Amino acid sequence: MIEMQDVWKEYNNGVTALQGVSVRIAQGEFVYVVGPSGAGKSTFIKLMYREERPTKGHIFVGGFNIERLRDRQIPFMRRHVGVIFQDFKLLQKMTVEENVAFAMEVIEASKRLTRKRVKEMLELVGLIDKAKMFPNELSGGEQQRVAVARALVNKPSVIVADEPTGNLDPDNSWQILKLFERVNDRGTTIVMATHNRELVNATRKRVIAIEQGQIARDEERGDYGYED
Amino acid sequence: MIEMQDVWKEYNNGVTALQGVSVRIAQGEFVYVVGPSGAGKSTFIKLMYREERPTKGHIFVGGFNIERLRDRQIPFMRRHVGVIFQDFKLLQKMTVEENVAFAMEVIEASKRLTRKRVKEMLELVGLIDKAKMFPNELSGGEQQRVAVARALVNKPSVIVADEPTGNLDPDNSWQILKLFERVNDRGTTIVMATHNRELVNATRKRVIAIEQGQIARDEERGDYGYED
Amino acid sequence: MKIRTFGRHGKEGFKNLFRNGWMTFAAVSGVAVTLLILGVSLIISVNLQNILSNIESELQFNAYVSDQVKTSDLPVLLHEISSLGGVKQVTLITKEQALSTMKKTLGPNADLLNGLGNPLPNEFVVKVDNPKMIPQIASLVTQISGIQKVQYGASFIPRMLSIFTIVRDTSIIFIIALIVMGMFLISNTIKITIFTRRREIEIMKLVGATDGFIRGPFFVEGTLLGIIGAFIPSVILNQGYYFIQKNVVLFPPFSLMPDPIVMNRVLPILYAVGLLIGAWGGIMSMRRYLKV
Amino acid sequence: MKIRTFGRHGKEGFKNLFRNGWMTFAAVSGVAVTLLILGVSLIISVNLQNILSNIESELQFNAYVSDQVKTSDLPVLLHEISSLGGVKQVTLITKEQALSTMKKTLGPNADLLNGLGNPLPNEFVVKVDNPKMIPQIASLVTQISGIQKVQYGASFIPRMLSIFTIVRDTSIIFIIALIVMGMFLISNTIKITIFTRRREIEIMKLVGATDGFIRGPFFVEGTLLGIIGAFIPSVILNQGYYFIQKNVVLFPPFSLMPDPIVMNRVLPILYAVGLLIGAWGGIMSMRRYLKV
Ligand SMILES: Nc1ncnc2c1ncn2[C@@H]1O[C@H](COP(=O)(O)OP(=O)(O)OP(=O)(O)O)[C@@H](O)[C@H]1O
Ligand SMILES: Nc1ncnc2c1ncn2[C@@H]1O[C@H](COP(=O)(O)OP(=O)(O)OP(=O)(O)O)[C@@H](O)[C@H]1O
Ligand SMILES: [Mg+2]
Ligand SMILES: [Mg+2]
Repeated sequence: MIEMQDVWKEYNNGVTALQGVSVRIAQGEFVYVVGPSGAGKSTFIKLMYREERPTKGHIFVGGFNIERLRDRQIPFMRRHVGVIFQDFKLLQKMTVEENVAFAMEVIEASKRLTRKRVKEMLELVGLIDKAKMFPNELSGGEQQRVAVARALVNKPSVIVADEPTGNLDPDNSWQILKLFERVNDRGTTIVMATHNRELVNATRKRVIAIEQGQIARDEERGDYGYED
Repeated sequence: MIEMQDVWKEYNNGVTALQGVSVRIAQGEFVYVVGPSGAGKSTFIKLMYREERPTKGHIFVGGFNIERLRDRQIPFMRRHVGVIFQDFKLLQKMTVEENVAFAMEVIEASKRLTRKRVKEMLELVGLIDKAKMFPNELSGGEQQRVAVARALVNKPSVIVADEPTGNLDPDNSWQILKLFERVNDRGTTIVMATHNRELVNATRKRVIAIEQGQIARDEERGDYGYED
Repeated sequence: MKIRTFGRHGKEGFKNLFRNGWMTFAAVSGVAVTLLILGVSLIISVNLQNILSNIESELQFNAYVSDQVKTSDLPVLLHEISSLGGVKQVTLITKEQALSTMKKTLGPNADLLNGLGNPLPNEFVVKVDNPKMIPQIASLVTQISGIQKVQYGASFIPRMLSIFTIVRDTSIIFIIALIVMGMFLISNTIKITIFTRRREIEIMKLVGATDGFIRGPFFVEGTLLGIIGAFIPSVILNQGYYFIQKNVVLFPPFSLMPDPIVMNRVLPILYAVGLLIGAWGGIMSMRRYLKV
Repeated sequence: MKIRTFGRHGKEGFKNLFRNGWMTFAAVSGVAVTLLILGVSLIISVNLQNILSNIESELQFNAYVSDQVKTSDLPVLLHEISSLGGVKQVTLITKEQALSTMKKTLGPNADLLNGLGNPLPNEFVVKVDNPKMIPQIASLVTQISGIQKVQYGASFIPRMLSIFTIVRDTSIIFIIALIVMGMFLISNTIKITIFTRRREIEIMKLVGATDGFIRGPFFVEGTLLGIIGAFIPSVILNQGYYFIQKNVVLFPPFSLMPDPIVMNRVLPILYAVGLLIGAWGGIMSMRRYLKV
């Protein structure tokens, strides 16, 4: 489902964020990506929906060969990947419900279905009473949950989440994780970068540890590691 | 040192974020502020450096009566309070070192002292080799550490931190906390909103729990609570 | 694209106009002021062209009749002049008419003429097809017996004509340059406006929107912005010109063209510039932010 | 404020100019184009004023001498006319001079005049102090014996004068309106530019910067922006006008004013508008974002 073959990423300023990463994630897997700050987790994730392009190597996501993709095809590839960005990336001019609905308008879903799904998702992340508010009227954790709702609303076949619980209290974090597990049970692939040791250790899934741009560890049913 | 007397905060959109909060934090204390997402922690903190103004009640920080403050005095009050914002608030047009130096240029510190302190701080947060980069070239955790460096560089008498470890791995989180403890030992007051149960439970300091805009718990040497 | 998506773009574009608040205001007023300047210049230019061709067609010379010619012979002379090649129109001004015109001009000072009799001769005013022909035709008229003297601006006429040509060409170049600069100013404003929304565009792209989908509402917004930005100056110009044209009394050849004719020429240009750059320019300048 | 802070503001302002990249470019070019339009209009207006006053001072009438007057008496007549009140200058054009001028005008067609003798009379060209006095003075000249006839544009002159007054007043109103609109356009551009940096300003404020400290670099940046934005059109105008003035051959009263005189009037206005709005306007429009 997701495959990287000897992927390198050097940013314009000369920083090499990834050095020869090869990995294969099957459809329906649940993968934690862990590692210290600046290790290259976000870069690893950004390559999957082509926010960044690799300097070298091959990437396949779903049926798409990411580097060969024509510009016109990029949006269609992205519709298969629900992304929760580390910095949320909410549209400031749109209300919470408009933000979530946007992902469905893009695929030209019917109005009725959109309304129904948006309502469902906002209920799931516990923000139905803030539906009419704008992002800058929300707390950090609330914004993060809007981002989660937007990523899931389309039922994408892959969910890619960059620290989706960074701004959430343990309770809410657990709920989001439960949500992911439910979605994962239905066959959705989930790749989640996280610093949350509690979650990782409590759920025991596949763990990919990235350190200095390389895969340092890749364990089925792994733990967070880095214990002192 | 910091005192709130029956403070209420209602935002323009009608959301009441704080309802009658009274609290007193002595000089040199280290206080954790915990609570679920959207409880009012950030609002509580924003009131301390007057990013938001209370709808009702009185707030004193250092010698300053926050609501009575004249516009011209606000900057001088803020120089006593080092703030780590939940969304970092780095200046995108400035490099890492310029961002940190900015807080010292503002108080017209000498160039030599500025250079020295900036270097020290960047070493402490482990970013000395990224000094010349711009914020958008940094990972989430790196940006957060720049924000920490900027807040501390002036040796303010109060440090107010809104989830300063939200984007950091446990290792880096511990280092930031150690830094805070060292600064606290020198007499600096520290108020830190956090979701990090590990840190709170391991260090046992005063814990203020906010729930639905009210102080639900205020314990010396408390724990994070909310265990299931 | 599905029909309902068109509807959505329209609605979103309209909404954005309001949600961008004063930014919309700044852009619209920038466009409006630019088009106002352009419009005023166009109106002046159109009228200038008109006045110049009025003057050209008014160019004429006078032929004075010697006092020996009898009044009854004047029509014969008139016919003789009229039949020369290149003559458009010949008008007789009798010495009595000339005197009364002079008296009118002198107004309160007309008394000065009393007791002088009538020193003025009979006179023909000769209009020609092509003002450049005046010298030739005038010299032919001089040869007609009974004509005492012809009178025209001498070297003045050809010079005047060369000035007119320069003024006309300059004003056309000036207007074209102004249209280009106006377009530049408007597209500049739009470019900066789009720049403030680059993050918005990038996010949409990352969430899976196609370029066309993102452009839709921007296109609607730009169109509305262009229409409003052209509507404001067109109202001001229309009303203002109507007022001026009614109230400023001039006389030929310096007459202002009638309101509808001028507006029919000027307003389409304003709307074209406003719309084109509002909608199309907006779409163009967002291209770079779509490369995500 | 400490001295080194001034230095810092200067350096930061300069740096920002570059770090804002194409945004600076957009703002500068917007200011430059606006000032270019303003400058061209100013130049036209200044020259128009000049031409109008040239024409006014050139206004004159002709007095034709009857053929009975002997050539030796012409100086007496000239003196008589000169001594009338309000007469500025009297020039004699002998019938021979008049004929040769006419021949020159006709050029290749001059043959037409051959064999006609010289039908033209001797003639005085009379210039007056105030063109409005022409009718009165002309009627006085008519009464001098030996003067056969005076000739002037009849009702044309006062009408012409009223047109001049209208054109002059309109062009002054137009220029003032244009300056105001130019200021609006520039301040609009600056306002939008500042808007894109509102977050930057707010963050600075939250980190403890005083309003003055934040304004410092913006002031420097705005000043530089204003200077560059005025410098570009001033170079274009200076070179362009110099070129046109050298190459377009006109003749009085339609002469272009010399380069330095025009530029001395026009360039200060451009720099004043550019600088004032660049620096001061920037500072003003950031006020709202300082309220944090
Ligand atoms: N746009 C960019 N341009 C240049 N360098 C970048 C860019 N983004 C990231 N980097 C660099 O690449 C390295 C890896 O960054 P990345 O964001 O992948 O780290 P991360 O593992 O997500 O860290 P964190 O846990 O702090 O979010 C870092 O050293 C960072 O400085
Ligand atoms: N600028 C604002 N305008 C309107 N409402 C706001 C604004 N900021 C916060 N709120 C509302 O006030 C409440 C408290 O927000 P606050 O940011 O203080 O929460 P928090 O405890 O910091 O949450 P988190 O842990 O998610 O950051 C929330 O319900 C939020 O929706
Ligand atoms: Mg990251
Ligand atoms: Mg918060």
